[in-house]
Amino acid sequence: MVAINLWSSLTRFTEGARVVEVEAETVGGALDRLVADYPGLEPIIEAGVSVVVDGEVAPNRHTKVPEGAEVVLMQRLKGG
Amino acid sequence: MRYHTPTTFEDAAQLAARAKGLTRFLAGGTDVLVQMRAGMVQPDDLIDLKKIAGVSEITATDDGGWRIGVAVPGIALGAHEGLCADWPGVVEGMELVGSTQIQGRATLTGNLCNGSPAADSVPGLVAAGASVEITGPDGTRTVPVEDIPVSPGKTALEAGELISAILLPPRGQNAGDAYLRFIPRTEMDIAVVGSAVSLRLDGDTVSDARVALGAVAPTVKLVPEAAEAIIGTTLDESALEALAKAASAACSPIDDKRGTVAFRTEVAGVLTKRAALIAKARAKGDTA
Amino acid sequence: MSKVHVTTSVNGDEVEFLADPRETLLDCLRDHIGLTGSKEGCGTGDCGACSVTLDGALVCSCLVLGVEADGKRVETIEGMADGAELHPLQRKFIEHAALQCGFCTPGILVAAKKLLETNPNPTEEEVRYWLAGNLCRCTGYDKIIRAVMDAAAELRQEAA
Amino acid sequence: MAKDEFKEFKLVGTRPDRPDGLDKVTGRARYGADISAPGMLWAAVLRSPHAHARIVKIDTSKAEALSGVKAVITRADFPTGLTGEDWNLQENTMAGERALYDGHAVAAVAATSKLRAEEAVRLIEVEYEVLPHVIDVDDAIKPDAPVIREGAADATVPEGMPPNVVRYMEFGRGDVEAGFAEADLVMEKTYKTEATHQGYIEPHACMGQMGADGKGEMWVCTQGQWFIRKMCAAVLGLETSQLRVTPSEIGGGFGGKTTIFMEPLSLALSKKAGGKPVKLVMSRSEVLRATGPTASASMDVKIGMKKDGTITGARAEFRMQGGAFPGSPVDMALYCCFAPYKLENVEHIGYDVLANRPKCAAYRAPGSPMGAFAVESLLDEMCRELDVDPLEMRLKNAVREGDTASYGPKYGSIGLVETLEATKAHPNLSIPLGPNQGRGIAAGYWFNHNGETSVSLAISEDGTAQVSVGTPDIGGSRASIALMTAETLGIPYEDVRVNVVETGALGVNEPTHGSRATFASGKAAVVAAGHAITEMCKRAANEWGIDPEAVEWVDGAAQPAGDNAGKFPPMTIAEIAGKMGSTGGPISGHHESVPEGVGASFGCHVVDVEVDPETGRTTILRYLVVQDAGRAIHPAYVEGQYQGGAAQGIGWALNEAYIYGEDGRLQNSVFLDYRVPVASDLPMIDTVIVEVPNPGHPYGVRGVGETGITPPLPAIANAIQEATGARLCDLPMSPPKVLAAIKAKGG
Repeated sequence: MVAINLWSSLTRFTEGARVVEVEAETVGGALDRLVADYPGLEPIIEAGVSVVVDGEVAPNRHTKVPEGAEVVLMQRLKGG
Repeated sequence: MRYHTPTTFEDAAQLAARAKGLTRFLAGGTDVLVQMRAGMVQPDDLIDLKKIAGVSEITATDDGGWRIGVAVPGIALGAHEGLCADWPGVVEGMELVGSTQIQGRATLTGNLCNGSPAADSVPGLVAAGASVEITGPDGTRTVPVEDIPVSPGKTALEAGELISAILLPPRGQNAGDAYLRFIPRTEMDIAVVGSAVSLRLDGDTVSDARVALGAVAPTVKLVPEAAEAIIGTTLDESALEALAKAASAACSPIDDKRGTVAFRTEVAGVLTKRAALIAKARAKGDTA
Repeated sequence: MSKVHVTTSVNGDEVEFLADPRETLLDCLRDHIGLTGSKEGCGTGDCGACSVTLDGALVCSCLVLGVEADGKRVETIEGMADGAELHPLQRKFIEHAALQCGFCTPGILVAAKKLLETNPNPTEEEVRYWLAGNLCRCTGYDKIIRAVMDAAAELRQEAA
Repeated sequence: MAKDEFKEFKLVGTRPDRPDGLDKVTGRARYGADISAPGMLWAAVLRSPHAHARIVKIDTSKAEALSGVKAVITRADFPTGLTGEDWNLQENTMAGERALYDGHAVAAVAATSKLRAEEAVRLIEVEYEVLPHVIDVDDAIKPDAPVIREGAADATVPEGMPPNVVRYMEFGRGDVEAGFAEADLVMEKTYKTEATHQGYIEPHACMGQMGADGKGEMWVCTQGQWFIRKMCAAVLGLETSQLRVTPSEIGGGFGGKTTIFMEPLSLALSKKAGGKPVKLVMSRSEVLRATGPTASASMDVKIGMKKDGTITGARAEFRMQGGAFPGSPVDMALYCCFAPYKLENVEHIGYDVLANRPKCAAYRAPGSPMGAFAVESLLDEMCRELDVDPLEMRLKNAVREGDTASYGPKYGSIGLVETLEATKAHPNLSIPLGPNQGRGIAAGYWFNHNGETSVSLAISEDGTAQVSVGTPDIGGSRASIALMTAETLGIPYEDVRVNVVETGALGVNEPTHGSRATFASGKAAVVAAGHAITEMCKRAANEWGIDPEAVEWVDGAAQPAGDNAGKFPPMTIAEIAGKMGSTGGPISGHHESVPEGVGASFGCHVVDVEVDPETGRTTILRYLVVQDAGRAIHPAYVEGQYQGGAAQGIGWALNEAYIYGEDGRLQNSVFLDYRVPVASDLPMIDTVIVEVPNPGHPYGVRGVGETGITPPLPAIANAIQEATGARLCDLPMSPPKVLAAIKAKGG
């Protein structure tokens, strides 16, 4: 199981939970699971999010999520 | 657009008088070209004055004053020792117009004819008691500089008339002038407030003075009340306060992108005090 | 709208072109004679990227009409190096990393050259005020000022 | 400060001449507007004079009848049915039913000359029905504000929010109220910042060519040629691969050239004009009115602090408008605003709001300067109130490796403490100040970014190397990439040529943005060089008849790895390359990835100002930038980034702002009144490059381009308070505002 930290305005779609647990081994798997469990999140994840695994922005969907890793969902990061 | 290069002011006046559409005169071009580029002005006839003999010259007049050609750029004013010695306030006003590059082109006459209340060179000319020679289809006339601007962007020149020279009076002894402006940056801005003071000393006492303000009214403004506040004084603290008060009281500015009413009114007083002190120091022989 | 035949000298070469009287000298340099080193950053004389000298006077070529150049001498960035040998200012700009994007660089070099011809030993403040009409958005001016001061020192040494 | 293992480099850390220097000091370098082609037409654009208006009718017949006019287009010439950001881009490129801001494009013309195109634009007649408009973010968020667009809100916006709120977020951790209860001092204030423009000196320029067969070419000044390709294709309904985009040299971007504004117009005009190339160059006024400035912000911040300076709780609620489209960087502002501080209790709330202004674009650390202005200003006031040294307060609360960031994730290796210590040690801090002078300190943060990256490297027959990168060189990245490549290959810097290539030459690259060029393209070039080295070792091994594993690469040559491998003299890169045709063919290296290991960069600035108490004018006396670069590959260009960021921040703090009239029109669309700093406004800008190497990069690089614009806004506000006693909470701190603040406090 992986615990995913959401930004709290997303709790409207997760029955109030700020941290949700999903079964996943990769970033992509975790996102797919999230959408499956909480369909309200789909447009937000579709629009683009950054997934931070143990402090590092995951470069792609195949990035491994180790058991017990810290996973934080953030709005997509870019720059000037 | 037709481009003309007359060789006399009379021809230039005739061209302008005959032109049917929109006419503009070209000397330095630093305002006209910007307006053309922005699409604000699309002249049908553009009359370049730079082929007229003498327009790029600064000459001493018989009475001890100066005659400045309409195409003399700022950089040439600053390089003229005699003019700088007599009228440093007039020269520094012109030198504040734009960058080094603008100084290579921009002229006193153009700055005056643009009709902006914020024109940096105009308060100094007004404080100096300068006048302009105007050539029209019916001959020439001479008019004080303060009578040229009538409202923002408008001058007292009639159709077919153009300025053919700027005339500075003789400076005389124990006199000095100065111009200060306020801008948010150190360069490249339009004055938020401008203030020029010209004065003469009798010993340590101000015997004669003229004060002119820019950017605080629809036109550059001669402020006799401000001059009266310092005539007969030694520019002591209370005279300076009275000067600042009179300058501020003469302001009727607007709120705009460059400054507020309150700011312009306040700073007009501050700058006038500072300009008066510089003018006094110059009258006493300080060349800075 | 008839065009005007203009004969002028650009970087020492006699050049002829036909100009619409509304076209600026900058337009003519860039579009008629292919000298694109002078840049248009504003078109209003506020940025200095189009700086050239006209009969020796430093001007913004966006504020000069092409027809006004008739019979005059124009010097642009393209004429600054002596063949393959760079002007000391050009060399010092590279050495001091005084450019980032490089777009303002031609205008600044032309303006700085005129400064050093006018005043071979400028103070930092004099350099800053002379170049106040040349906007640079990348560098914060620090390395530009250093490069100009260093080139001035080198030129003084050469002259001594 | 460099760690020992980084001291042995031959090239990394040196300051050679940049490879494109000669072109750029001689006027030869070709920028956007310098490109022309045979048969080329010129374009001009008609723009809305209204902030908000329904377009009732457009009559282009007179323009079309003008001799020399080859094409006139309106929105009717664009495909329909786009959604999401694609629709936003299309709508911003050319107005549809309504003009949404002053300067919004309404029609465009291509003609045989620039003057003719401008004449034709003046002949287009548009009938507008002027609608109510809203400019200020606090007005735009009111429930009864004019509605910019129905249905623009995304799923994050709860029911019942005001109509112009299009994105909403809240996040944080701990119990912020409990944090405030623990504090000895709790302060809360509201701050505002006005929109500013990136102000690159080169206006947007492109030349587009598009045939009836759907094949197109574009030459354009851009930070990202693949973004241009993708966005133009989306807006015009093209097949992406049929459009080839070649970047010119770029005259500054700072984020503003990461997207499209008028580029699709040149392609659409070209297609309508029978495939002739069409050049479109913006005027400065068009740049300021119709390209992306940054957002304007209204921000509430509340912080609790103990007497010893410990922060016990922090809350930020930011409202930002990014123009008539979603996309203000309110999220980034919130992420960055408390990032330097270790916080147990923190809460963030953000609103993205629409207003009748141009669509904002990224601007150097998007959002971060605004958030820093609010938070670093309030912290400074609290330090004054509690008599705590502002630098010590920052050290006490500073985040370190392993700490959880205010916005969620854990920090890897970071250099904030080292940066603050280096600041403390700098001599500028002990220079005595005179009357009306003040010193201000502030910290700042930017994440830095990785992004899609594809790089190719090829060894030439003479043993030199060429590197093809997809990130345009805005400020010297060719030099830094050449240094790292040469260091890796063991060859002279001059033997590497770095080319910025067109979209046909590499896989997709994100733009030069997010301070990523030297990090991401540099890292990929190093990996690609490694692949080439592996191949060259193999070629040598084959020549020698030994196992490739037994060959190592030292100083630009293959050599046997130890005596057991055999005794052969080193084989240089030139020798291997000279024979490559007969030893297996071309030798190259390639790498593509979204690189891991981005290193965040913290900075701390110290500014000394003098304020004229009679006019409110602020003079910058001294300025110090201290920032962690990870490792400075070419220190001169790192310093340049620090100095440039500081100068832009100084402009934003003191004088730059979008000024709108009551009619919603932009009043200062020229450089005369959009007041970027000029040379005489600034002092020399002192820099200290702190080097806490980023373990995620082979040479320790962190991005350095963006952090530097973040601290100046609050640092200057803090200095002005020390100089005058007056606290400015509303940017810009222009003389009228400073004078009014001095008078209000009775000074």
